[in-house]
Amino acid sequence: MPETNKRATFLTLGVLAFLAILPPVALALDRPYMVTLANRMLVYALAAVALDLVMGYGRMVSFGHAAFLGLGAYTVGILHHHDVMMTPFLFGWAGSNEALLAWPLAMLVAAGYALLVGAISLRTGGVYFIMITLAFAQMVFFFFVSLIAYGGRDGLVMFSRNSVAGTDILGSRVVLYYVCLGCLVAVLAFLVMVVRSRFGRIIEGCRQNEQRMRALGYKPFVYKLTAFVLSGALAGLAGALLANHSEFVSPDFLSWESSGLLMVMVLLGGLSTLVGPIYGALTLFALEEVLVAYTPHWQLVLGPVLILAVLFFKGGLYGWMTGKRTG
Amino acid sequence: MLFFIEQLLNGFQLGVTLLLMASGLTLIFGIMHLINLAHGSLFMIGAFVGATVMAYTGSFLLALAGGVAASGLVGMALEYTVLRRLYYREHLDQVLATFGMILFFNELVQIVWGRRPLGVDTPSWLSFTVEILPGVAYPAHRLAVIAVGLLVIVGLFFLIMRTRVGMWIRAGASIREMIGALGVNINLLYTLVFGLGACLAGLAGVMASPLMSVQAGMGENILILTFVVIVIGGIGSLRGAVVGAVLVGVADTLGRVYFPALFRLWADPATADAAGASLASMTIYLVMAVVLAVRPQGLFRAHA
Amino acid sequence: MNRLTRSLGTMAVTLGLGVATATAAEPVKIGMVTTLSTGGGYLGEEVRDGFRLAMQQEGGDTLGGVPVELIVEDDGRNPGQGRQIAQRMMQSEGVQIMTGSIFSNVAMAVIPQVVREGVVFISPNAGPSQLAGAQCHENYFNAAWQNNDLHSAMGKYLEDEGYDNVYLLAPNYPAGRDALTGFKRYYEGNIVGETYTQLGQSDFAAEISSVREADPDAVFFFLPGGDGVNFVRQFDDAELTDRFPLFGAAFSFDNTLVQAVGDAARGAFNTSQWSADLDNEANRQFVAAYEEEYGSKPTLYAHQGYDTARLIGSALRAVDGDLSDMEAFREALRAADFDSTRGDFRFNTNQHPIQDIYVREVVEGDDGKLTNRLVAKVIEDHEDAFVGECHL
Amino acid sequence: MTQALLRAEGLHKSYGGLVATRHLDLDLHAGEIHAMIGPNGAGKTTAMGQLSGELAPDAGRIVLDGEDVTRLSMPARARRGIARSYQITAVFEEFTVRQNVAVAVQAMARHHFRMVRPARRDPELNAGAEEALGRVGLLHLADEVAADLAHGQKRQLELAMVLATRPRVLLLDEPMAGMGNAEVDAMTRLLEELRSHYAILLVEHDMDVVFRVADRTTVLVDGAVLASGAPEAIRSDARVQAAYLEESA
Repeated sequence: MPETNKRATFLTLGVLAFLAILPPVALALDRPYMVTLANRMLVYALAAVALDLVMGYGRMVSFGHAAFLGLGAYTVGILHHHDVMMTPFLFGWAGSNEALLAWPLAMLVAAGYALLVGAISLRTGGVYFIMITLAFAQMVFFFFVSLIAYGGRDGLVMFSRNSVAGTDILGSRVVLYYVCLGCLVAVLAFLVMVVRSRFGRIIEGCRQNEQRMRALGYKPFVYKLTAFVLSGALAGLAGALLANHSEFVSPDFLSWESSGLLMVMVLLGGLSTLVGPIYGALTLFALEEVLVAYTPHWQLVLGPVLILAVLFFKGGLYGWMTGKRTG
Repeated sequence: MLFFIEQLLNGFQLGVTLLLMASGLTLIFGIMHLINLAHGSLFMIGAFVGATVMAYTGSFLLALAGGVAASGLVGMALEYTVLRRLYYREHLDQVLATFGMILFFNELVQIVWGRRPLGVDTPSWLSFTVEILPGVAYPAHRLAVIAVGLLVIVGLFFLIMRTRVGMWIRAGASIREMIGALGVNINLLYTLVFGLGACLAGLAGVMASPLMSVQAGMGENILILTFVVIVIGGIGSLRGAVVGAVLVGVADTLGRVYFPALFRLWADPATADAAGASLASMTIYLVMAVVLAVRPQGLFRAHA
Repeated sequence: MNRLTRSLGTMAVTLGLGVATATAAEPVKIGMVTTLSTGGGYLGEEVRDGFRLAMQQEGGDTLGGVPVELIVEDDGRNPGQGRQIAQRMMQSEGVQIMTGSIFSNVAMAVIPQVVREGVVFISPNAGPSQLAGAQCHENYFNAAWQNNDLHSAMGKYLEDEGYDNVYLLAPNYPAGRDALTGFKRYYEGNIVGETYTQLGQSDFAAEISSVREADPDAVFFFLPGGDGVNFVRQFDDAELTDRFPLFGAAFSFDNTLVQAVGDAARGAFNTSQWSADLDNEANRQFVAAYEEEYGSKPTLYAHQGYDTARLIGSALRAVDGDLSDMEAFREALRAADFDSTRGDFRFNTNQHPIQDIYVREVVEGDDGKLTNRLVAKVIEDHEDAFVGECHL
Repeated sequence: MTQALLRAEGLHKSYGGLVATRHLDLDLHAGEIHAMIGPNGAGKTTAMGQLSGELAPDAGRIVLDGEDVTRLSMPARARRGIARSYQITAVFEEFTVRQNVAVAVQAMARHHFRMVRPARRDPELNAGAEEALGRVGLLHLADEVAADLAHGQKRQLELAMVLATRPRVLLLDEPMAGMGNAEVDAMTRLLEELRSHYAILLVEHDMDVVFRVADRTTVLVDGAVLASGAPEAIRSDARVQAAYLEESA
């Protein structure tokens, strides 16, 4: 179990402080695009942190987490669409553009789907789990491609961001940024508590020796499913934020590449660290920005970096900086 | 009815391509316990090299040889440099490392061959149709794909079930130490098995190339379908791969034809076709879900 | 062009508005969000090459005598990616003029957002119906056609030629649906089958079987990018080309596709607003210059890129490279004061072209390669079907 | 004697053609140590697995304190008081010794979905863990990571985990495998202490230990009971000697 030490605390607060002062600095330097870019990064970091709960602590290697992200985003997008078009959505309800309603719904939808996928895929393990989560994510991908009414393959353009309690404060890039940062901090704090709690200990126990847990009287399926659903719901929240950030929702959000990149963020940052994925997301986005300046073929570099990281850099960035190795 | 038979053949032809992919992937998993996402990249490399050889020589047979050899060599090089270090690692590590390979190869082929898809001509000596049943003319090339695929699979079964190498392979799957004690070089054996799987992927790539755009990222679509095939069939089982591939190929093709027709009973063509086509792409996943709900480990056990 | 006058003008504007329009002294930035990868990548490349040719003919980095900087990025035929790039161009580079859109799905995600932010967008290819009609915008111009146009013309041609049973095939995305709607505008015969494929699809076995089953007089298809190559080849493999002649808009038989498809395309008729052998002065010099620069015959995409650049150049010249008054710039664009390579060209009230549409045939050229030859004019001064819905 | 706490009737389990347990009858009383011995492959571990619920028998039934538990899963049986240890050490290697036992305590303490309060400072879990560690004599190593323990210590830790679930029946699969003499001695003494509180089924290869602690001994050969009774009687049983001689021959 991760024991907090001074360096870890410093690294956690450090990255959060960096993210907190980023918008004023970027605007002072006349680099508004930095805020947009960092905001995207925040959203993906949130999803990656959620993924770390199942992948890092429970060793449930979900290759389909982008599906939760996409479901969250589509929930917000579709409710917005009906609200703007003033067309009935369900039972005469004409959707909503209210964040306080749409975001929890986004989490609920993602959680519901996670329950379904988890119930099937958690009956197996290991490599089956990887392929099944991937396949089901692909199924949701095709589901949204088929929804011509909501843009199909081309995605759904939003005409504005969500309102919050009737106000349009999210219209400001900076406000949206801090809302996303707030969500990230809250989720991070919550998950840190979760992994240290009784529930978290069960999840870790299941990872280390599921058979032993059963002999002690636990039903691993129930706890793993709960963790999976929790993680899915939080990824759904990230999706709701992503929809607001992009003002656009597309099946690409739930493509298999997107799922893969979330896994990469977790690994690069540090598996089973929760803070690590934030570093991972930061690194990946920064790497892309820097490399793209030199070559459009930046993934030619990313690929080998990834292979080397897997082979020789097991603890990820965070593990390396804290001097701790995990897994 | 004739229309149905023709579509059934189309389904078999997709199934055979999937089978060539799935047999290699499932062999590698069954023996080395490696999940290899880069298998799709090997498919792509086969297709690209095949298309290039074809463009320079005009010979489809040379293209086949070139594509298969290139995939095999790249596969063995990957095995030797990276993958053999991952056999005893977690699946998570294997997934991420081979995901890195996908990113690398997709960019590499774009640099080497450009960003436009290459077109491959059907070899002229296969550009005719065969009247398989009165009234059903079917392109010879597609029949050839089915025939070659079936031949290769039969050969593979023979290799594994009837030969000495096959015995080592089967033994290697269960007891690594013992096979080492028999004086067989296990590292070499693994490299060769991986090379064999890579060659099958390359073969699938070259044979499918006249039927699809040869472009970066072409391997991943087929890879995910292949995953569905082996999840349905049972990971590590060749027999399962055969059943799964036929099931997925036929379900996908028939779904693509009949779902839109079904939907047209209620909706306009554009909506019906989109909903139908996408439901068709969803069908195979639904089939997978049903199979897993009944048999969580797939239809067949490994090495059955 | 008098450099001094321009500097004086710039100074006057700067002083007068009190806004430091530093951009006026720097080159005008033009953002080109286009499709360079995927099967449709050659469309973007040819649009870009045509656009660059216009710049080179002025000596390199100017259009209409005004220094410009062209920033080209690949949207990968992906709406989300296109949006991100457009956002970066606007926020990071301060781009005020954008162009490049090839595929309508990307256009629908990019253009409404961009024009809302006050950027002028001139589409060199994509012309989705919504943007010509209800969602038209003063900042959006189309220098090519509205999506339906060329298909409508083919519908008229098949109607005139007396084909009574036609099978329709198009991908399921905005331009694909526009295409079939467009075809039906003037066509009144039987439609014996209508199939929507997935964009980027490569194996058409199932569709081809359906065509055979339906037994039409003619097949009208719209499969842009790489899709069309595969379709025509597989159609030919199935030995159906002689039984069911293929018709399409120019996109289905542009020179690049025709080379790739080979003999299967020989003799196919297609509709276009332009052809390399169209006889006017602007076109003759364009075709010659393009062949000289790139070593191949231009396609209609290159012509569209070239005309787009010349249109922007004419407007930049009119406002002297000063974009502080966007209304003046828009007014100059509306005037369309340039010699189009397609001959007569003017903007309708929805800022889409009014132009002639021709039918072409795929024949063997002087160099032995397949190419398109002008056959006849199908519609004169064609206006798109959506202009009435536009509030402009 | 009183009624058996755990009773197995006609347990039958086969894999393909291979019969692992052959209509096996077995009973276990509170306050006794019942040793199960037999040559390798006799079906001892398979019998254990069926009693604990890991393996489903093809036929037969298992009764715990009057309740038929044959169809219950392993977790359900564990919660009714059947605890088992494994022949191959199965502790949570990444947890500390204290955490290992705390997980076991928690299994019976419930509140599994408590997600906020840190488990590390949970007095209920820690008190229970320390008590169990005290009984097996591992308290001084409570903060070590389990992976760092010596083999014998891990076996002690496993026993502590088993005890921490407050079971009624202990199924111990070779708890002394791989231990040194001194450790075997300590474990043996511990078993004798535990005898009065539990019903213990002990699979053990070390005959000296068996004859020292067992109240009753059952000999399995080829999945069936060859002989059952007091250790002395078993020792002198000709069939048993024959079976063991056969193995060593």
